[in-house]
Amino acid sequence: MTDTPARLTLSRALNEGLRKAMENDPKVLIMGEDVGKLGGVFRVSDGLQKDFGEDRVLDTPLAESGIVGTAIGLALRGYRPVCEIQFDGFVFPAFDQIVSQLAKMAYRSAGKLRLPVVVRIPFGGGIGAVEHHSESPEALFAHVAGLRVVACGDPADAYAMIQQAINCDDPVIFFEPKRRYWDKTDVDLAGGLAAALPLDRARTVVTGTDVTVLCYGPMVRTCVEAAAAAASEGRSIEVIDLRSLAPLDAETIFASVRRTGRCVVVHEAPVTGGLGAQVAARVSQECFYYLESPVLRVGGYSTPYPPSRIEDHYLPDLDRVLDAVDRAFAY
Amino acid sequence: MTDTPARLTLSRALNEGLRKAMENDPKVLIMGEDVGKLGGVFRVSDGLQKDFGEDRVLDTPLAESGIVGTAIGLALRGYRPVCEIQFDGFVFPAFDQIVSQLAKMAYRSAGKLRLPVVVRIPFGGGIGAVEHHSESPEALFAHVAGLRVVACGDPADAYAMIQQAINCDDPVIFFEPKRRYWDKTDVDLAGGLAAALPLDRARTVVTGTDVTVLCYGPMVRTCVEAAAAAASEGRSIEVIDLRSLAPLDAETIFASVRRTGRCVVVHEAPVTGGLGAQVAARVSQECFYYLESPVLRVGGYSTPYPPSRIEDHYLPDLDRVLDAVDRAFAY
Amino acid sequence: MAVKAAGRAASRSRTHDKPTAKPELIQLLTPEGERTEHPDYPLELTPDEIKALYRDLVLVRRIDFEAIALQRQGELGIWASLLGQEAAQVGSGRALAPRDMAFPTYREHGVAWCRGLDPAKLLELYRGVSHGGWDPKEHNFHLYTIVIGAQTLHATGYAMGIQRDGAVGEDGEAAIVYFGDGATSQGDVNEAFIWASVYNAPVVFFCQNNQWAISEPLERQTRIPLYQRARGFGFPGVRVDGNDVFACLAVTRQAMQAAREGQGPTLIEAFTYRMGAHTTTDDPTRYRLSAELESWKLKDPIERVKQYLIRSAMAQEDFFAGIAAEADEVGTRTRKACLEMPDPDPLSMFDNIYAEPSALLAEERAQLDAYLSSFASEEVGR
Amino acid sequence: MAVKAAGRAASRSRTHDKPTAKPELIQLLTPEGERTEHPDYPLELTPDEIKALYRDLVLVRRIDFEAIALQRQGELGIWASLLGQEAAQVGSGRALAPRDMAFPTYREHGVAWCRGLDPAKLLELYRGVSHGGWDPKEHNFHLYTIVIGAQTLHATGYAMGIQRDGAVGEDGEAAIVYFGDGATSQGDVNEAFIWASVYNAPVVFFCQNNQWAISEPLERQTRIPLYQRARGFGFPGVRVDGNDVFACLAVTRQAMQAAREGQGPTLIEAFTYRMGAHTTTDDPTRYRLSAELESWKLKDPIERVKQYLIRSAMAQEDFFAGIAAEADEVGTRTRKACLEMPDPDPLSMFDNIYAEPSALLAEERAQLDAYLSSFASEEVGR
Ligand SMILES: Cc1ncc(C[n+]2csc(CCOP(=O)(O)OP(=O)(O)O)c2C)c(N)n1
Ligand SMILES: Cc1ncc(C[n+]2csc(CCOP(=O)(O)OP(=O)(O)O)c2C)c(N)n1
Ligand SMILES: [Mg+2]
Ligand SMILES: [Mg+2]
Repeated sequence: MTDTPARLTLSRALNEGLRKAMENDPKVLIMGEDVGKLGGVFRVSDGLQKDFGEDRVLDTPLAESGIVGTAIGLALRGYRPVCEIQFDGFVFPAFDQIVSQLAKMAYRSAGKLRLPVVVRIPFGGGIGAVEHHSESPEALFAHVAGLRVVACGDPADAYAMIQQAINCDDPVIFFEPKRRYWDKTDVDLAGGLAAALPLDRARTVVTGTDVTVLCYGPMVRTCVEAAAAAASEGRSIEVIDLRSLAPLDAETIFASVRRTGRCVVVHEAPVTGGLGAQVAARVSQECFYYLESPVLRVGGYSTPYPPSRIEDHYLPDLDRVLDAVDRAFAY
Repeated sequence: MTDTPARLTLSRALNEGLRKAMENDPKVLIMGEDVGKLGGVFRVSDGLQKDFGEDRVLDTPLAESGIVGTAIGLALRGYRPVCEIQFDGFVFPAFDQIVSQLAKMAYRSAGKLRLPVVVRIPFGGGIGAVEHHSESPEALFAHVAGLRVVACGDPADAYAMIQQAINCDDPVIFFEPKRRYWDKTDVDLAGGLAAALPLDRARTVVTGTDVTVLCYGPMVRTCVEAAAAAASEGRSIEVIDLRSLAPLDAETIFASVRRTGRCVVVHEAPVTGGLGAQVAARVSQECFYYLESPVLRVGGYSTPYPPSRIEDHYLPDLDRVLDAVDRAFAY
Repeated sequence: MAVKAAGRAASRSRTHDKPTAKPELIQLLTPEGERTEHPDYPLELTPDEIKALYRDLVLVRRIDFEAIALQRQGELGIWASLLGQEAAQVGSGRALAPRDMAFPTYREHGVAWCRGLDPAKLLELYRGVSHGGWDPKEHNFHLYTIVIGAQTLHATGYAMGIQRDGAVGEDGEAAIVYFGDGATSQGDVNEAFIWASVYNAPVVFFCQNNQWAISEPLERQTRIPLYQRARGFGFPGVRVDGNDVFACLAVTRQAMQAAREGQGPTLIEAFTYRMGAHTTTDDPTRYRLSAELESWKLKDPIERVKQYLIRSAMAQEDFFAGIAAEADEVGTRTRKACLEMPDPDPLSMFDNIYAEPSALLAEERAQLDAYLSSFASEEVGR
Repeated sequence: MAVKAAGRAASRSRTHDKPTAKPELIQLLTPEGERTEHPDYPLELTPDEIKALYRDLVLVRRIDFEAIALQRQGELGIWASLLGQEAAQVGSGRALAPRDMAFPTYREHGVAWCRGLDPAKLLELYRGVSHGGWDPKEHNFHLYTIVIGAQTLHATGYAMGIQRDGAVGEDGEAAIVYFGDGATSQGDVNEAFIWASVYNAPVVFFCQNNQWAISEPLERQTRIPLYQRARGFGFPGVRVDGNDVFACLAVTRQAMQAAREGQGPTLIEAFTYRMGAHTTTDDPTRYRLSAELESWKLKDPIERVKQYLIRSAMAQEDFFAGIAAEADEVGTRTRKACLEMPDPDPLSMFDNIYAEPSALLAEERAQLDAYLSSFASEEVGR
């Protein structure tokens, strides 16, 4: 099962990561709606039920609270369940189990219990979908102590991060950039995790000197393209993929902003109360004397996700990122 | 039923406000767990079932999603339900109905449907309670477009705000400062709502010149006391009760900070991803040239709510507010 | 301390029938088109009424067919086909009085038709020009709900409103809520059963068991027939042949009337089959056998009515030809309306979020406006 | 189009018994202390075993009594009394094998006792010095769960783990989960019924129907007896006299054995009564009549065992005196342990949130540390 394709889509990279994790540890389970024969609506678990059986890849009844709640019970029995939430907008029925049980069990038990549960959530818009299929709820989880919240931005990271998340003894909310599922990069399936960047570290994907652009998930590619465009205009943008949304890799973020003196945070979620608020608040405080302009936030508007025919106007794109960069320099 | 006591507890003020609203509009209903004969665990609906009957004050089955979900249906039929969530930590089973249905119905219907539903949530700690009874989840709702999120800080406001919330055609998440339920102030039961401050405006409770302290709910009293203490040391703190957490009364906030040049945001919820992040991010951007020190946030630590015997060390108190003010001046 | 579990084991095995077993399947028209009688469900229909039902069935299938084509051609983002479920939807839909309120999922195109909704309205959501598109009050047909099960609580609450309005009685009102077999696993749906039974609310739970929840067969949701779920909550449950429009009409009518008269909720399980893919983006070949599909084709909901009309000489070729022609017209009209749908104004994104104006939204709206015109001017500039 | 709803109306009224009706209430010991037999639940107990059960009942009531006193004296923040539910908890608790796993609510002090937990451990949560206090693995007794119903899914998932471990069979393992009558309305509990039945998981649902959910009587949660809820999901439900420790033991034992052997879940409704307030902060006089309380006093779970022991001459005064004395000892010991409990170190607030260290928490911890010592030094300063 290890023909190692040089280039993989993000969906396939996750699939290979899950497969590797299941091969390495018989306690790893996959559970969710349509994750079996169908392989998930995005094919992330494609072929895994066939190879690992129905006891390890479970097509569950249709209820998210039940999925996460029983995953907690399985974890208490020594398993490492990976739950798939079919779409971002459908994680809310499981919110109580995630916030009051999954996040708090270790604390409640003073460390006697650990819940190594991963909740995978395809998130974000840009795929022309109907309501509830384009949400970006990451900030809601980042506010909850006890959870680790991460987002992968490209296939190579996805392959390593999903395995790291499964190996992590803490509950991990794992966000996958839906509209990037079919993006391809080289993935080293042979190389182990030893070389991989730790799950809680940010990654500088483009080094620059003039302004720091912080992003994650689907916005990473957008910001990298923005950096390229800006470069051609002689402006040097440093792009950092946060990867870990909670906890934040403050060290990497602050170091960059203190160098560049300017900061723009980009995400699809509404700016109001979004993750960018937490990032901006911390950067504004910790880099107060270094900032030549306020931290600017680029994101969705303070509206529900709009009908798909106008979603391109709602979602931050290369132009809106560059527009924010320009505004940062206008101060 | 209108013997008008000069001074009322916050709990009683809410009770009188609910009573007034029910008298004024037969479509107003109260529903929740133990809201009937018991009058709610905090007695906010005391006596209302006796006076308005079981058809208007409903002791519901024990399920929060059911409470909010059926309230939505009642609103679609023309009623104005006021749902009581017994404690902050128990709103999460209803999170899906609130976020994906209550908040989005007006938008989904392009304004053809309105859901005048109020969800009352006693919130915050400081009462020596067990787990899940001291949460401050307001930021989770403030991030959701379509909801109005408010918090009352004293009996007089509570009396007016609950009526305004019920009269509002938008869904309102109404936070009540649990540990202040027994605080008393004068409440003018005779005076109508015309004179009352609009639901979406902040209130300057202490005018000052040196620093702006933003707070809401249980922290209002704490900050007012801090201002008094600071005054005795010759430092002039302006205290603003935000009241409306979404939308924010930016105008009032910015005007104050531009005058004082310093800003501290205070709430019980964890600072990480809390409402203070959104406030700090906006103030930092909009008042960039006026700020002599970064916006500082005082709040709960990035932990789950701790056991009650040490909650006093978790909760912001007068000293921690003053400590932050001192730090603001240290820049 | 000895325990004897044997007797128990026995009683245990008695405790349930397989979920796909067909006990008490109410049927008034066989797949071959033969009219049968059921003591509890007398139904008298005039030839015109039967022809009207046939027309409904054919037209909704045609509208569905057109929508699938539109999606293939890129005019719709996605479509959830009702193919195979026409009888369940038309039978139940025609059992409703105008004053009754219906709460659909995302697949109730046939019910929408019966409620008098312009089919084009249904396309807006799937084309992505709106999240809803119609005024629920106009036809007493609520907006499509996509979050599985959520609408069951809305319908129950609405029914509690009917009670409070004193609109229960001989000519009272009732609500009906549609959901699928998969939805029965959601907490919300079970909570709706609790509320409805505790308050004896005038609501009918209409479950279209089309055997599949995307790729998951019924066995993943229950180990007994779904209509029996109601037993656990103390209200009647009944299984009807979901491909028999007569039976669906009779059973729904009776349940609605019982609800209107104050007899409380009923769960109706319409036993049917999803003949197409879950949606246009789904690939059923990955998870189900075509043999199953073939066996259900023999139970087609439309063909049996046609056979009945022919046998009983209620209709001749010209009638069928006329309906076919009308179907094409409706299809063409629907397609035309779809192609003519304008994209929404980007700035409309900020509308209708709150009843009262919001300073923040006004500000953001102005920002986007300025941003968009900046490009416009650039264009001009060039 | 005529409809006949009459026959239906009739069938409808047949559809349910009142929730408080007592059909098939399994009882092996009458309130008067007479031993009765039940064909499905043979139970042979030696005098020592019966005395041991009596001891359990008396001791857990005494511990509960002590805790209430401690709360009144301000040593506990709150307490949820099990008064009246001793038989349900001891009977079911003693039916468990050490290898079985129990998932309690916040009221299962009697089950905790049976699992061998030091009573003082239970006080930590209510005193506010911890959120849990014991190691669930040590006694296979999970932490108290306060969010109503949430633990039913945990128990079901745990049971699915038992299946995956191949620990089902003759001497297999099973999970038991406790919850109240009010909890049966939560979506989670009904989803647990679905998962347990679909996967045929080895889990026993033990519902203590103490007639009240704080101020809400059973009628607000259901219109039929709760044990019948299981019918809707296809697994057995049984109602047992929750004040009869013998019956609770026999019924739970059989359900657990059935689960261990792979026969799947059972719902047990222990019909009992909450003799005290919901918690020490509750005031039942606001919502229920003392007459109800009086009638239940006649069904006291402990008195009937005492009467049985006396009649059957299995025990004399000295035995009862001995137990009473031991009870006082346990009470005193528990009180002492409570008073000696130190408050947690404020800095412990930052511990055990994540398995791996967190920079942010380390920073905040240092902040609080510095802040606290700043006062300390001030003190010194003065
Ligand atoms: C809460 C929630 N979870 C998941 C989904 C994704 N989803 C859409 S349809 C569907 C299957 C629904 O099956 P069923 O209830 O049988 O209705 P059907 O589509 O067969 O008509 C799923 C899982 C959703 N829409 N809502
Ligand atoms: C989700 C949730 N909602 C509300 C509460 C508040 N609450 C605590 S106990 C209780 C009543 C529980 O009744 P029941 O299930 O019968 O158990 P009992 O207390 O009678 O043993 C309620 C409403 C809670 N703990 N969790
Ligand atoms: Mg289906
Ligand atoms: Mg109870």
